[in-house]
Amino acid sequence: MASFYNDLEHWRLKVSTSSPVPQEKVGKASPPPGAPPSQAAVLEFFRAISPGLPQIEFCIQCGSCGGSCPAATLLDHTPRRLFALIRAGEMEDVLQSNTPWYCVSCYFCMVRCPQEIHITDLMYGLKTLAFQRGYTRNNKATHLSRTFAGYIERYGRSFELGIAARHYLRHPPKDLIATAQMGAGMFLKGRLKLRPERIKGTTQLQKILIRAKELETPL
Amino acid sequence: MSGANGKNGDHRVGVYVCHCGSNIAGVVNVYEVAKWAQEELADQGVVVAKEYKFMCSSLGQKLIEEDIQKEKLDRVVVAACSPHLHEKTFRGAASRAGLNPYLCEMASVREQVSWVTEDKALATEKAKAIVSAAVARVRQHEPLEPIRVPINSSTLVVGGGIAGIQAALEIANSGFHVYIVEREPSIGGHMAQFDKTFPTLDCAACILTPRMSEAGMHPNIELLTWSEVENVEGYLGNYTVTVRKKARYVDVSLCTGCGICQQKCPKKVIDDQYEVGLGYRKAIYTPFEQAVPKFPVLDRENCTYFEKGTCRACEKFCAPGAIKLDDQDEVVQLNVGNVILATGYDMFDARRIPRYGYGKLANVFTSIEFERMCNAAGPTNGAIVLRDGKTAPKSVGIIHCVGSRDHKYNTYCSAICCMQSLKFAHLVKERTGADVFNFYIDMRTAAKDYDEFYQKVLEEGTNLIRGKVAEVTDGGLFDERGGQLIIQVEDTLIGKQRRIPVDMVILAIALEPRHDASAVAHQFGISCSANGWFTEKHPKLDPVSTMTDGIFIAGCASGPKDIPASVSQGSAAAARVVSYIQQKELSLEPVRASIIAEQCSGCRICNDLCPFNAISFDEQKMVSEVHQALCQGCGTCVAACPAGAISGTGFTNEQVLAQIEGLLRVPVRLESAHPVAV
Amino acid sequence: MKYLFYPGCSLHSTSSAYLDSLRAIQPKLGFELIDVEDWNCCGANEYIALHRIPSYALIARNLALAEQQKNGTQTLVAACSACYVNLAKTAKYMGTDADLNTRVNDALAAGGMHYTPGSIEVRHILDLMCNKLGACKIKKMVERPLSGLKVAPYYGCMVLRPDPDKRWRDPESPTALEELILATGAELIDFPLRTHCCSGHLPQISTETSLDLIRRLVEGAVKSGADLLITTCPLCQLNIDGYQAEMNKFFGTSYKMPILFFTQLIGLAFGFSPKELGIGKEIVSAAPALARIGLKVEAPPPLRRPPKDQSLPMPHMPKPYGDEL
Amino acid sequence: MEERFEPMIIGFTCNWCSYRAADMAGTGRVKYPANIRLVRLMCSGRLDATFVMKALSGGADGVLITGCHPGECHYIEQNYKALRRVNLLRRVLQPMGIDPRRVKLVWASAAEGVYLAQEITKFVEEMRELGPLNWPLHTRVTEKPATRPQLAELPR
Repeated sequence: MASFYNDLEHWRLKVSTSSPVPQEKVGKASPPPGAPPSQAAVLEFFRAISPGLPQIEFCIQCGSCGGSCPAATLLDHTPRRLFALIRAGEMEDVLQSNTPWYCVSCYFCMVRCPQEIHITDLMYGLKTLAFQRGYTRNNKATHLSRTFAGYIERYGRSFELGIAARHYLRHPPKDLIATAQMGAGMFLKGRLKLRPERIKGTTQLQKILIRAKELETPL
Repeated sequence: MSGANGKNGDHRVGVYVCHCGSNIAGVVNVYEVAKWAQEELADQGVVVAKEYKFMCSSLGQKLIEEDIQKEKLDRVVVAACSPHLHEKTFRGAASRAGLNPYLCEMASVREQVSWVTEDKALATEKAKAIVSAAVARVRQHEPLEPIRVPINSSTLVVGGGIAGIQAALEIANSGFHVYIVEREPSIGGHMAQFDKTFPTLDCAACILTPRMSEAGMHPNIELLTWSEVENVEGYLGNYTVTVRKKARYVDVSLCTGCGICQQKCPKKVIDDQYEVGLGYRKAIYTPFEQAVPKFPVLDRENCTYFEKGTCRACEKFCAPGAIKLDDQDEVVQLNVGNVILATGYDMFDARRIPRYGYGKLANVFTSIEFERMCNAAGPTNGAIVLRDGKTAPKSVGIIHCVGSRDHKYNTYCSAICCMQSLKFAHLVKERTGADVFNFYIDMRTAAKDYDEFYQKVLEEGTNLIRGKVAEVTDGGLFDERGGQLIIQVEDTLIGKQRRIPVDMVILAIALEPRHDASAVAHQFGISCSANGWFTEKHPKLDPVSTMTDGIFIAGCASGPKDIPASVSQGSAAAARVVSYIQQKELSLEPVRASIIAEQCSGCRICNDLCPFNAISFDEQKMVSEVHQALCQGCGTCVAACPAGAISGTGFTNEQVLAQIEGLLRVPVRLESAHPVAV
Repeated sequence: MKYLFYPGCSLHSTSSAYLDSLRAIQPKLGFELIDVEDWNCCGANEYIALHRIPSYALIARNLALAEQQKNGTQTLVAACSACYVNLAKTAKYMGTDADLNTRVNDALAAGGMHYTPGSIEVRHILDLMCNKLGACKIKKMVERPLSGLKVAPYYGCMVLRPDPDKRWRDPESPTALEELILATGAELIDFPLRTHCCSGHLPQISTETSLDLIRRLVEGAVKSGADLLITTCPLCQLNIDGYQAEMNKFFGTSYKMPILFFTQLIGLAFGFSPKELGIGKEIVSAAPALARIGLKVEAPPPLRRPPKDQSLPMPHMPKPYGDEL
Repeated sequence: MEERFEPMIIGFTCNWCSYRAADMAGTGRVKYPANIRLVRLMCSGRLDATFVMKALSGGADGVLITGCHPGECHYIEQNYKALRRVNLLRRVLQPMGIDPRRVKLVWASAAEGVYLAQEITKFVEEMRELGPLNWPLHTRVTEKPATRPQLAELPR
């Protein structure tokens, strides 16, 4: 198992030029050196990633999004307030926000938005932006995404057991016994595989992803 | 006039170039233009070309008038501002000098040249081109007379809500006859359903019913209730409207309105019109006590007699024998001069937003249902209770903007809901003492005394939460608060999601255009905006007229309005109608199409093109004909006629082609790209 | 009808029951689901959090594979909600956003692939069954009506929302699962929370919040009177099923609300045995609920390690024909 | 001629919207090239294909047709008819050897003076790039008002 992890880390370093493995720290992320991107740059970025769709300038601050969000209790800012912060130019606050990272992609905000803003897609955009800009929050959500990403970049398929194991090693579950019981249950019912599935075209996929990272929407 | 067909030399054209102070002369070399016209356009019949400081001044006009008489001019070109500004002025001058006003043409060298061009040389050349085009065009002009139409002094008001009643009363009080056509059994409209009216909280019935009965008894007003407009023909001053009077099954000449038939009728049905589904009525009914007219209507679909052939309870008990079970629809034709459309609005269907639970969660009500509930004559006699009919709510949530300001439903603001919701908050507080939560996006209380009312509601301790409600769920499903409704919302002022338990939810639903608004618009030859409301001639300066002469609009038919605005519009439309009637005869611009019968092949292509139904086909002569008063002069048929048989007065092919030719006469200077330094 | 099929990672592991049941009922429905060869993970909602173009490229590789492989059909069917949304959104955005299309195809070219927007139509299996086949036809195939079983539908989020191709009338008041439940002859329970969120990936991020969301759903289903829930989404199934015990422990409750895949329910109505449909793999057993209508569920077979693959590699062969073919 | 060329453009405007937009551009002193010369019609629906042919054959290098935005026509729906006619006309021009880009339709409401000026500037620029039309059977303005182009004379 150990060699497998080393392998993974090694390979990731090779591919993810834009995202080196950060030093793990507990608590809120410290901002990276340098100023955050300007408000204009972020608005331009949004426009680039969702062309032809209503942008946050249309937001009437009604709160349909924050009212609909199932993860609302966890958010430091509701999506509505995040948009207001962007419009106020408070980019530091925006990129440090945990809101996009808690987005569960339920798309309630998006279908309920009276101005038809594609909020969920903008949340993805904000995550990408924060990640690329080095605002890598050392929270569970970022880690989960990155663990997940590591496996699919490596094997082309997700690997639940590996992801869970790695994630829980870093962030022990609240109720270890219950989680262990559940894992065992899943395993006994044949719902967890011991080995990752691997696609045939891993090399091809990696080539595609490396090229794609070079083509990433610039900011 | 000369009657010649455009050969050189037989027209005498005068060209007048205006300086407009320095507005034109500062950029265009007016002297050069005048000189050029005199010299180069002599072959076009230009005999005089003059420039003057202010052509529109009385001296300037006098100059033209004198020239017309002295030089025997038969065509005049004024190169000045846009014809939209001073065409009337110069036509007036021509007319005073004895020239047919339509033989005067304007060349817009201010708006189209001096104000939009920097380069003086280029501007002068362009001005020459425009003058040359105007000269070429005016040579093709024919003397015209405005079309005179008589105005029938009767008026049709469609819709008997407060706007329609107001309009009808104003016209009737001026001494002219009015018909009110109303779809429902009684006039009164939505206002008759309301309880209190904001911001003064006077009872709707107390202020409305006197107007209703005044309209009902007015010698100049004829009510056609339970009737619908079927067809409209004609034009300003002379409309013929076909109205279907639906069978009432009650002989109104015998009925005394005693109401015994309603008492005795054994069939009780849910009243989804007047009581919006919250109450019951009989199969023979008047919608409410103070209905005008007082005669009941028999609802054929629910009547036991029409279902099973027996019963006839109403007939048995009617002392004057007014029940007429063999009644038939009656079609009548009304001749009117003007029409006022006061057709009102529909309420948004709250079931379209499933997340608010209307129709599934018992204690979610719409605003109009709540109006009925509050009304002392309503289904609960004015008691504010839950769906069980007896429990008073301890907390009530009022949700604003339901179906308004949302791109999925209606993008506009329904204008009345904020005040209506505040009124509800007050009524709930006053009658039940319950906690009230109002959920709003923006508070819009912009009219006289409205914000004062808002202050009052604040003072009463209403909880105002700024946020659009995300969803209403049944708390009994997963919360300890059994049976209550949970309103989930972001309180945007604190930036947190809140879950607020309430006993009752009221949805302030949007006002929508009538479901048949576009059909009605088509019938009357007017248009609807993208949102579906009737379009006014000008949203600010002419809000009660439409693009079709003689058709006016009032009240919510052109967009959501409160009662004061609807009443004002009713009066305004009436004033417009009365001013038309008092002129007895109106003149219309002679910009009209006409068909030369000899050239018409009878292909009927033009018939369907006309949006005003002004072209009809004469089956006998096998040619199409244009009705001059209906034609609005757009010219689409002229352009479409494959035989070239249609001629558009004021914009004939010859005139436009001559104008193009004139424009092309002066080439574009090459300096265009490089402005000449001054 | 032949369709290209994208199973997705979950159906190969945690939700193998979904795949089992789908495979079991597909011949009866007249569907032939052909796997996209060498498909890769869609990245769920995690990969797009980190990279944008790579995420679309990752998804587009599957579309490109499907385009290569399409043989008389251009419909690509997904069963997992997240996979469906990712595939459908990518297909849609590549058609509407020229810049994205150029970049993604540039990336794909690095792997010798290409996707032409519009060449593949992405649909969810539920959409296919309800909007293409129709619940009425499915009803005619039912051999064992499940009368007496009280079933509540649970859609989760991503089948209905954001609905990039406008497959549904209303993202908040769907009727598809309801129609299918009625088709099987089971009793339909009105479950108001049927489009609510199961908490997605929150169990790994914020346990309390996720357990509360799961509690609302389970408690709501119990109070609505359902015997079991059916769903369309592997993650919903996993969260409600797998975390129910932990949720009970956390809140001191003792709910037992089984949740099955809708294909399993249809399979039962078609007369397949619970075992064939993968019933028994759920943690909160559906056996008591099914026993109520006389269906016996066998215990799952004891887990065995898969036999080790002892075959030897094949020799490398040069391609017999050129690249053009 | 080769080194310096300025296009001649005839614009057809609707009395209710674009003619008023032109007025508005004037009132707002918005500058645009003097290459355009406007003809007022009551409605874009009045646009006869003959007018466009007349302009092009008489020396214009481009024709700009402006009308009310869809749904805002003063005459309810006649601008849609203009739209159809222009599309047909552009198709007819192509086989005659005339670049269909020389005929352009623009919607401009009475409030859009600035927009109209921008569109005019853009169109003039486009025509500058296309170069002179050199109408196949080049006949400049003659005394005889040729009401319709002689179809027999046009190249097949």
